[in-house]
Amino acid sequence: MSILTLKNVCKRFGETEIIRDVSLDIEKGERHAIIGPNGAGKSTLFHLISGKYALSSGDISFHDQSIANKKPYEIARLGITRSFQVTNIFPRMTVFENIRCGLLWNQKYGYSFWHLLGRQQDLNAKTHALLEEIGLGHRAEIPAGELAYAQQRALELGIAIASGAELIMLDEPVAGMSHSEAENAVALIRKVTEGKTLVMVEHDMNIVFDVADRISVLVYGEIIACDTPQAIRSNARVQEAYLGEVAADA
Amino acid sequence: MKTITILQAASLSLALLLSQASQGQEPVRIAFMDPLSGAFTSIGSSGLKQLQFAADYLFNSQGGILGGRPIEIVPYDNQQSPTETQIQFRRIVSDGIRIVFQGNSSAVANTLNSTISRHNRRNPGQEILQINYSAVDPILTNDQCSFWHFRFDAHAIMKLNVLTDFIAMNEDIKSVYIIGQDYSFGQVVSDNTIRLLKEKRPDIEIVGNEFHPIGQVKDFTPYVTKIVSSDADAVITGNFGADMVSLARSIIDSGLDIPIYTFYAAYDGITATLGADGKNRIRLIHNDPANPYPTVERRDYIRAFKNANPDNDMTQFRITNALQMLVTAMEEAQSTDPYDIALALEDMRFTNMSGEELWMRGEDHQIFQSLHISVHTDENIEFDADNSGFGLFAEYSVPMEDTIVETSCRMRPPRR
Amino acid sequence: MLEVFIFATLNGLVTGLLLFMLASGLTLIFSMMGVLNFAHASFYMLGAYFAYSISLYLGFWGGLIFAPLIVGALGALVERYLLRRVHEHGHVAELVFTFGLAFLIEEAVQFFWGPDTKNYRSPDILDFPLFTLFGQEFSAYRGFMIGISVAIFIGLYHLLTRSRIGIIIQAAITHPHTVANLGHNVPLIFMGVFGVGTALAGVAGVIAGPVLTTFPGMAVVLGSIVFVIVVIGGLGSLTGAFIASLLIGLLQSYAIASDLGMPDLLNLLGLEFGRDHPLTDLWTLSLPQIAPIMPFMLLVLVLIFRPTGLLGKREQ
Amino acid sequence: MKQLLTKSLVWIAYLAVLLILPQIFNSVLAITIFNQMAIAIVFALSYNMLLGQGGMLSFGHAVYFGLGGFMAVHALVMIEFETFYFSIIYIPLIGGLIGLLAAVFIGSFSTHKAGTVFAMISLGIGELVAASSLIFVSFFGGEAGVSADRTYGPPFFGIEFFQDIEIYYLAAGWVFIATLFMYLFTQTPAGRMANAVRDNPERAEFIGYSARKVRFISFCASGFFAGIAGGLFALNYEFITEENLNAVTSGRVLLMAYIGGLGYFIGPIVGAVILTLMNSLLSNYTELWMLYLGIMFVLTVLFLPRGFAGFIMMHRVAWVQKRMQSLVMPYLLTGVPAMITAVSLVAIIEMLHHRGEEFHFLLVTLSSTSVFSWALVLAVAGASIYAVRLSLPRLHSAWEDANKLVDADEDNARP
Repeated sequence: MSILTLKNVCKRFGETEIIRDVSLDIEKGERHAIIGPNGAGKSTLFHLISGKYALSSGDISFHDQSIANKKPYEIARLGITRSFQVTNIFPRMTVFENIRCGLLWNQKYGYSFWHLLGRQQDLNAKTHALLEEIGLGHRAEIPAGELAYAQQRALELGIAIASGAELIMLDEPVAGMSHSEAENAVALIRKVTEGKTLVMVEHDMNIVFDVADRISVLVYGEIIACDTPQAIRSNARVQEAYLGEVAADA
Repeated sequence: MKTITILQAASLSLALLLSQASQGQEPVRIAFMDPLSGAFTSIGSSGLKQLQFAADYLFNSQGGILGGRPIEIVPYDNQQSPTETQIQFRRIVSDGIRIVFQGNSSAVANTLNSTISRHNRRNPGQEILQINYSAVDPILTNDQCSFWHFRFDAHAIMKLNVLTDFIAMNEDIKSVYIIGQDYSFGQVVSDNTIRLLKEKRPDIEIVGNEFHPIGQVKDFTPYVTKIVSSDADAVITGNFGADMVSLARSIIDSGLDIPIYTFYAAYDGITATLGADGKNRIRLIHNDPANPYPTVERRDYIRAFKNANPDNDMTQFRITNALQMLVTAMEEAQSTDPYDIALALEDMRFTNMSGEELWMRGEDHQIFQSLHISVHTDENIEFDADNSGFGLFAEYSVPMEDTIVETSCRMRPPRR
Repeated sequence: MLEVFIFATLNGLVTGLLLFMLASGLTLIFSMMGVLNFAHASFYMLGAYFAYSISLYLGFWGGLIFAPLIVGALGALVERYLLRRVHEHGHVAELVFTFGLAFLIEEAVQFFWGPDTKNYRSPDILDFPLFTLFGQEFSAYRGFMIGISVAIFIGLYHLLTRSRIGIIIQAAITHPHTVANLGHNVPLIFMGVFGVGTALAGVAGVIAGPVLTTFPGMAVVLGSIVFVIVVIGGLGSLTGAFIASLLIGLLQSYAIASDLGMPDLLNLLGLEFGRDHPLTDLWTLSLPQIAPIMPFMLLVLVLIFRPTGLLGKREQ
Repeated sequence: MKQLLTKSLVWIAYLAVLLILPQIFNSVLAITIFNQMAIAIVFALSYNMLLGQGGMLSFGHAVYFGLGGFMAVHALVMIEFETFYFSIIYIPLIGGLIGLLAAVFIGSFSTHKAGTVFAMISLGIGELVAASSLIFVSFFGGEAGVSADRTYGPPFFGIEFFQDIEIYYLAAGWVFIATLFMYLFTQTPAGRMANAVRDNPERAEFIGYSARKVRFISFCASGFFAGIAGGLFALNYEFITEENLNAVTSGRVLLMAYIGGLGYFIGPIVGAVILTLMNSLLSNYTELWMLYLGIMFVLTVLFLPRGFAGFIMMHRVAWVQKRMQSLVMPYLLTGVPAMITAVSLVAIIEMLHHRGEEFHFLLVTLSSTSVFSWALVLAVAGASIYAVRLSLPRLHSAWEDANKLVDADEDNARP
């Protein structure tokens, strides 16, 4: 059964139509990758799902409940979490605090100003566990802004999964990483998204074909194909529309 | 003077740090509390210079008072703020000073008045005496009067009484326009002008009664437009400072040629700024002779002050009056205790340098002396203001007896 | 009544245009660097004071020429050596810095020129009534003020639309980031714009000084109002600033001219309240009384209902 | 556990200082200054909740202080006329509630955005309230304000609060409680999310928090504590005027928080103490103290963007690495001449100010007319500046060394 459904989603900025009538089903538990040339509208699609942008038309439903034009925090509370193309953390707070903030809502703390965080053994234990999981345990007390790039990406992933969401959306999680860093990142992603649903935008084809169960190809705001990696590889339209281009680059 | 300021300050704060208020010293110490920094500095420091000069010229150089004790003036800067006044007052207390000179802003005077009566009630034996040389809010010697407060300036209603008489005499004036700052003094001026004019010249029409926010008006022309279109024959305003200057300026610029009756349109830069434009248009009501000054003694005194402070004028002679009467009271009581001084000051009759008699009414501690209306001009000006060549020439004077008004004061002198 | 209306309009025009001279500079600076310059009105004050000191030797016209240049130079230096330092600490730091600068300039003015009002006069050549209406004079100097302001507005408009630098600035206003990538020396442009902006404030000071009296408080009186205008007009919109300036100028002028107040309103509603009513102050409120706070009411309303301002596109 | 112990020790020390101070300095003036400090500390801390913790720059914070104060004074009056009758020790609470009320109302529409929009709204509101306070005389008492007498309430364990010292201990108690609670607030989810929203509102929304609600909560809390400060003011001075809710007061609290150091909890306390001392002591040495204050403020913004507290915190790394001692000497070598430079510059300003008049400055008598004075001052200034230039590089390198290594293993940097 599908966890996230996009029906004829359109997004216009003034005249220009960025997303044209996109319909897509994300199956529960699958790892779904969205690929496509720059400016195809991949990030826009993410922004639409996570509620940063409002839909121009169409509908998005999560667990068969429409989340179209809901506020980002409402959507996040429903169990959709995301990372960003450019690192997006809380730079002046410590790594530990970053993760703990990620945990707060789904640990039912809400806007409480009567709980003392220091006293929440359980919460802090969870935080430390998660820190270890993303390999930042020894950096807990450093201001997040001072971390190395790869570590910041890891931290962001950590914040994203901290919310315990079922649907995790990662926007180019390994962009700008060295090969080895990227490998670790992928390993990490596999580990932390175990038993969850993953939607990722990525340029590195090896990673995409390695990680994804299904791939959607987005070109000029339209999904021209959505299938298993093998099928996508052999898909003629994708070939000329996209992979060809990549091959040319390489 | 500055030398004293800074030495004092240094020693005082030293005293503070050693937490030992310096008490029981030889000199008779008098606190002067007024704005000595910020926008109103010039008025405050000019007052300080006059008090300092009076003390040195009249007493210290003559061997002091009470058998050789010098008078020492200790300045306190209240930035013309009621809050800061509270702080400075406590500083005065902790310095063991018992007499405070204060003049500027009725708001400050009222705060000080209530603070002092509170303090004196709670600390018997350490009372403080308030010498108010300039704050003209009537309530200080009426509903809010206090045994510990003495006023050496005529209050607003007394002045308005004379001013309205003067206007009433002028047959050409058929209508007046009242404009003032939107606060207590402005209100007092407006209310009483209307009341008094109704009594004295019912035929005079009040064509305008305008309040504008204090110190917030960029441009008075819009107000002047209303004045013009109301065909007023005269304008009355209680404005002071920049609001006074801007208002007068706008009236003059609009080509409107009618008399402007004011309280504070002279000295401290205002006379210079008005210059020739204001000539024979602007009139002041004040409680002390202007040019021509009556006595030789008085003239010499002003000259001596001018020599000592070329950049300042003897703007508030009442400061000198106050100090002289204070000292007389001390000598009479042979004491510097506020209680004895207060008793001695009550109903004191004192002839000052200008050869006129001053009366401190015991009932409400309000001074009475001749009141004058002077014009801003450069003719027959022996002593000008702001070294501008322009100054005040007295046109109309009222003897002390005719300035007396009733008071609602019910004073309860403290038991001793 | 008619004459009151006409003169109210003229006065509103004078104030409005004067405000625009400040607002235009402030808007330029904000559009370019995203800095709301709290000290802008202080530069206006400096303009008046420099002009006063110069006029003592070279007369009014000397002041009109040199004072703005000095102020502009000062502004440029402030941008180059101080503001740029703070820039890296973010906008809050910048705002706070200009706030402190305003504070400092006021104190400095009192230090150098003293706290008294200065006798800064308009030139004798313009010391005649331009025209007399219903027995009320409209001084030539005020006409001159209108003239200068309009001239500056037109000049600025041409500079921005015609000249090359103008085009760059325009671009910077709409796309602040791209301009740098186009290989323009952005720091220099910043310095220039800040200089010009403050110089404009200087001009305003020079021509306003004689009418609005030159005293240390003159910056405070105008400062926040100019802020309000820029925000109401829409951050980064010159036209918006222009409209807002005139709007506020006229609004205040009409409010003062009118004698309307709560009593009239109550009479209209047929209500009656005694002087001793606890809310008596409210019932006796009059339009002239609240004229000076109108801009702030407007500000709050605009910000609540249209945070981008009248013509603004960008939000902070 | 150990951490908790050290923390509670800090608090006990804080309380001890509050209680012992008036025993050491017991002159009337000293007590007055301490009372000012007490009020300033609470006020500045509440401001830091906005700007430091929540990233909301407000130019109208005095509104909540003032309204709280006015209501507190009116409450005192009601006690005097026995409209209702309770010990005045609860007065600050009334101020706080009023501050909270105002904050709830204003916050409901002003916390949509942070940044310039918020700053401008706060400015507008501030001006509005200040102006209205002069118009609505019956409540605000015009420019003379309203006053009351605190001694009519029922005595509290026999204390009738005749003397300021009694008020000081009352204030000290409130300061301690307020400080404690404001600190604890930073340790709660709401407090932490305030930091998160300050750093990155967008991200905060994607982890399930409405940035606006988070701001709103901090805003209300801050209003509440500002009101408490206002209540303390009312108790101490037994009166309050329009100037306590106008832009000047708002500006002053901004100065305190900023000079002390935003973002650090202790910062505003430092700032409050410094500014109160400057205000009440410096103003007696010279009429120019406001000028010096302005200069100091601008310099702080330029060179210590994180304030005094931030300057101290800068040494965390060096401290952790036990390299402080290597900094002492260079600091002295640069600091002392720098001080001398500052002093001589002050002397020059004063000389210009006292046109011609003689005045005592520290140990010497100066006058702008005497060549000797100028020669002396300029010589001292020149020499000291030269000394600073000479010693600066050494300080710089020493600083580098002290903070090196840190990249090698950040783990040391953990306090």
